Amino acid sequence: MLGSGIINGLIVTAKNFAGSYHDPERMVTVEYPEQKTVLPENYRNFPFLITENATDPMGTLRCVACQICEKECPPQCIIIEKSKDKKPDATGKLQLYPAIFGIDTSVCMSCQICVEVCPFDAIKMDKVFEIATTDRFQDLFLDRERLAKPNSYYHEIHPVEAAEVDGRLLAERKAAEEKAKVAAAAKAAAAAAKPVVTPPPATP
Amino acid sequence: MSAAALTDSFLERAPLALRDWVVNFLPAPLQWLGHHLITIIAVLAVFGTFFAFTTIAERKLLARLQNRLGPNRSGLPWIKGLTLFGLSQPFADAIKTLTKEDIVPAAADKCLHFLAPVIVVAFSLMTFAVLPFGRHLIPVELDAALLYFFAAGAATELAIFMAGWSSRNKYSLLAAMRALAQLISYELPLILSVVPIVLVTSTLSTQNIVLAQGGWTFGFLPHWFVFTPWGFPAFIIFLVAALAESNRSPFDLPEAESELIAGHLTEYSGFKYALFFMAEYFGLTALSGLGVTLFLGGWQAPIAALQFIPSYAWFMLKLIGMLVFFIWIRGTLLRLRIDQLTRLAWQFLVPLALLNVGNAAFWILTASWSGPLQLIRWAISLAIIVIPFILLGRTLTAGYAPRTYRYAP
Amino acid sequence: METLEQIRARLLLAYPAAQITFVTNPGPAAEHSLLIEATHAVEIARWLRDDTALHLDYCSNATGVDWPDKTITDVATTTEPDPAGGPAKTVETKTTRLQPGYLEAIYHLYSIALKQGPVVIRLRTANRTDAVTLPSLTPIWRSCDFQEREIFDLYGIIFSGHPDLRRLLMWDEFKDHPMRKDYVEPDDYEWEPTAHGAVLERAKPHQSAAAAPALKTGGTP
Amino acid sequence: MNPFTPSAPTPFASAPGPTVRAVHDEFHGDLLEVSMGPQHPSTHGVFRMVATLDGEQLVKLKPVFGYLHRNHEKIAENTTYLGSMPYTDRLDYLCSMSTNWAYALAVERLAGQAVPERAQYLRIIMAELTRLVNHSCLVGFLFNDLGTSFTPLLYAFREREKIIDLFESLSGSRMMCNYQRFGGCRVDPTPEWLAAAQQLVDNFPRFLDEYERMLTGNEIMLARTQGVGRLDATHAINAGITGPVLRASGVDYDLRKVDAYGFYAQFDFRVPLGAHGDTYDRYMMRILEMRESVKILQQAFKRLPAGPIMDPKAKLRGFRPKAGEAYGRLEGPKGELGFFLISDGSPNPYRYRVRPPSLINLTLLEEMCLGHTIADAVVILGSIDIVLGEVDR
Repeated sequence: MLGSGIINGLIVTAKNFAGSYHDPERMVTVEYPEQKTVLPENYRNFPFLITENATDPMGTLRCVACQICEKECPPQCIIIEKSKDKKPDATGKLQLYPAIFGIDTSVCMSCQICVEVCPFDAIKMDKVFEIATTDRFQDLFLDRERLAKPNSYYHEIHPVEAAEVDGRLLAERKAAEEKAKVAAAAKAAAAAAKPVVTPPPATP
Repeated sequence: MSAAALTDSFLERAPLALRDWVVNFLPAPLQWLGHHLITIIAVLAVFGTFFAFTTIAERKLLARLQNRLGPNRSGLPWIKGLTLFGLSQPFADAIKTLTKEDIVPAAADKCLHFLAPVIVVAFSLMTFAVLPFGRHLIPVELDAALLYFFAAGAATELAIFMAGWSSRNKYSLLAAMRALAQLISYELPLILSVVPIVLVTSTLSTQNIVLAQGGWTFGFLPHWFVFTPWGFPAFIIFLVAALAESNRSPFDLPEAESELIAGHLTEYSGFKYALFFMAEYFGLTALSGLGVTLFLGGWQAPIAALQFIPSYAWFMLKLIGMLVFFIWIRGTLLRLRIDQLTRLAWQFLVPLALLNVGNAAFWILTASWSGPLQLIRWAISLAIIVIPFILLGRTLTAGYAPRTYRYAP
Repeated sequence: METLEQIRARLLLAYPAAQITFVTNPGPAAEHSLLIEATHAVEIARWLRDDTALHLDYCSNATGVDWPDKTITDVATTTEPDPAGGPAKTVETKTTRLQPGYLEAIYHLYSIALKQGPVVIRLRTANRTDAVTLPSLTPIWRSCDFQEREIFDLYGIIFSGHPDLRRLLMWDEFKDHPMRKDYVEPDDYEWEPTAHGAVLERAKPHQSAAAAPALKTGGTP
Repeated sequence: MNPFTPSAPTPFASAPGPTVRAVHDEFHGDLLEVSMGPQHPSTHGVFRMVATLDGEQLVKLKPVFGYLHRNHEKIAENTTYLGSMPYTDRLDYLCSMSTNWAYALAVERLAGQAVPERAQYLRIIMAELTRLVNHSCLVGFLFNDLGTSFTPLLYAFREREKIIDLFESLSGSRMMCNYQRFGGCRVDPTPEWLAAAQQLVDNFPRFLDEYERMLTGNEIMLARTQGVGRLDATHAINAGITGPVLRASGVDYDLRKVDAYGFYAQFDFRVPLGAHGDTYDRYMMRILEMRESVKILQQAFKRLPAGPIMDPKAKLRGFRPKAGEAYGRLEGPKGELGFFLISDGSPNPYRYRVRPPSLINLTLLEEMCLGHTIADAVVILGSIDIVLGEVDR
């Protein structure tokens, strides 16, 4: 009969009206500044650079300025300039470091490709999203100093992923050390055969 | 409590007493003026506030229907953290619209463009003059109150057309044409739905119509016209026509947001826009008030035992009920198309309303039937309206039905 | 479904005058295609659509490709006997020739009725400058309507017989065809510093004196 | 059986809609040309229709495109294969998962790359969840065009929000998922994620039932949509219209069945078909397809195998497919979404082409709208389901 469909509709909306007071399945609103949802582990926003040591962020950047991310970045928002000199990295190996590392976050589209292509696990995705500012040039172009965040922070925001990355790095380092040890032993053997005093390499 | 005591109870007379007390301060030759001015100010103040809270109620109710929270942020200025459930939202809105720039299109007819919102508010407010808000509260007691109400109500159509025409905007023009077609089409069922009441009560005075609905059977069945076999269909027709007359969903064609941007309001901004908005709500409130007066017993209490509550409170409660129903409808239904809209009026509502007039005539003729005849009277009266409703409904929805679907083999 | 060679053979039977070349696709997808000469393209397309065995009633995709002029260096090695009587010397003679460029329209045809496909056909223009007209297949498959307009817009192929050949995505006053490989981007659109700044450098000559203060205050002109 | 005729009709011969009076004399008055868009509440973005009206009736309607054009194809030709993946998210921003898959599919065809079984299942799960997102949104927006005060749209958004939260916890982003990779998927879902998704899918039919109760039988809805915007099968096929719009016209053509890409051949689901090809059929196709998607998802969760999610041979850096070309297509929520790629052996595609279903489905918009009123034009446009990110690219 004419009107039954309309009455059905009215019943549904009335149900939803009542449901909005007691049913969390229906009332899904989160009142943002006061309440916040828990960001999932995989949440990504803008990239940041990992430093090994919080006290000396610029000295212990994992980034070695290989510029792969700069090349792969789809919107071309990363700018890297290699350093002229080399600094030892966490394992003591001499590496280049980025003299300039900038990310234009107003261009960045949070695609995470820089993270995926980085062979050194030096760049990771941040979770900070309340970054609205009034100055697009000064505040959204992040330089090296503002991008660098310690590894502990990475553990804080992506615990599972960070643990996996650290495990892998540790294993790699161990393997490298062992290799170095073997090499050193061979060298030592060679040195024992022909004793020459060599100054130890400067390791900090 | 006796009826006389009720009539003169303090609460019932309080508004009048207050008015007389104020008027007495004036010199005697000016007292008649003060009397009327105070009435006007009271109606404006009460219904202005009522309008403000209708807007917030509509937004909150719609939000809840849609599983949202609705506006709940605005509090008081300079007090942080006090949000008052967002109840001060209408005042914030008012300040916003008042401080907005008033933009008039360069090609617009400036005079008409300015006049339209003024006229629409003026005429929609004029309709309040004849509504009996309480036992003693009626701004003007007119003998031909109903005629006056419809005459004043119909003038708003002109204003809407003026708005659409003067804006020099194609959307506005389309909306103006739609508004004219719609409002004129629905004047007819609106007035025809009221005719049975005039027939039965043989009066055009709203106060007398309310008085005719007084009394209860067994003390709890009120003698409201909506509970009669001719009154209920008339009430439904009245509701549909009232929705259409006040441009509310599902008949919001002149403003059809998804088709015509904002219809006749496209080129209005700031205060003028607010005036249209206000007029729309005033119109809706007035029509709801008329519906309450004509069908829902006006200021009469639903149960005899509840008569101690003052009559104007009952009126307002019923009015709020009507408005909530309108909001509920708005939150559920979708919009008709213009041809379907006029078809609904001319092929469905008008014939039904005409039949209903005959139904009321039958009711009057058989007023003397009692006992078992009373049941027969009800049955015949119901048949007069239900059978045409089903038949007309079928022709109206002919060809439209939910379908079943096949699947690829 | 028939193989592309079979289709080609049947087409050649139906249209002996037409030139239909088999274009192999070296990639793993091995979607080979038929290069159809422009003069017979409409009849062949209609035949493909109406043939009962193929019934390619659905043109899924129509797209343009730009193949610019290519200089191909042929290296010919010849052995010259040493006049001095020594071992024969191999001499490389390099000849460069210019392979003229062309524009190409590629159509991917499927059959919805018989649920088969794809058959890929290609049409090529004579060059990239003045002889860029191809017959429109819109009268055969209406789905080419917007796609051919897009090819006209972005590549500059003129489809004769198209009912409404206007630019689709770029505005009507736009001059160039942006998808061509030799298209030079305008350098006056980006005025803001970017990470690389190169665009800004190119934009500098375009910046008028009036716009400069806006840039200083950080506003976007 | 397809209602095709052996010889397809010549296009432009006659419009599928009712015949239209286009007389312009003193008795009939002037025609009114209204430019609907680019800023208009119901053109679903910056789309423009130049409509010529005779009263309320449409006598001409010309779509105008390009307001959101950014030459996505040119950008992709200057970017690596991988670098285009996040850009495909932005094509059809409601269904980034299936757009990702379409691109990955085309590149995998181009490079001849294999995809592990678990990744195939995950892709199907994501694609079907996307279909739920897209169809529920579409239906909500359609009702908005029909003039509801946002109620059905917000119910649809409520459900969509739950799915999008799942996407966020899996891929890190709500809409720009960037989830698929050539040769697999990027992240492996945890068991908790799968349980949450399973629960969501279990609850989804309840929402559909409520939705249908609210509006499918509504008299106004029936009157507004039945018989409006008819599209017959022959015209639809000839105009390359795909997806639910084509199936609403009664043509059995679902690439999930026809091409059986991914692992769809192993799933048991049905393809609903309309009979009238009007707006109501197009609406019901979406509802019925959502019910079928729920079925597919239930099967996928039950059978999801363990294993790697990336092909071990897949290369992230320095990906250079051999020279050649490939056309990969799949049944996106809006229709056939195809990617045509030509490789010349370099890291960037030589030619990158998107076959946008949204754009091509608009081919017959004018014919569908003619003779109807302006209110219907809005509804017909809504029922076609376009996303301007994809139309204009």
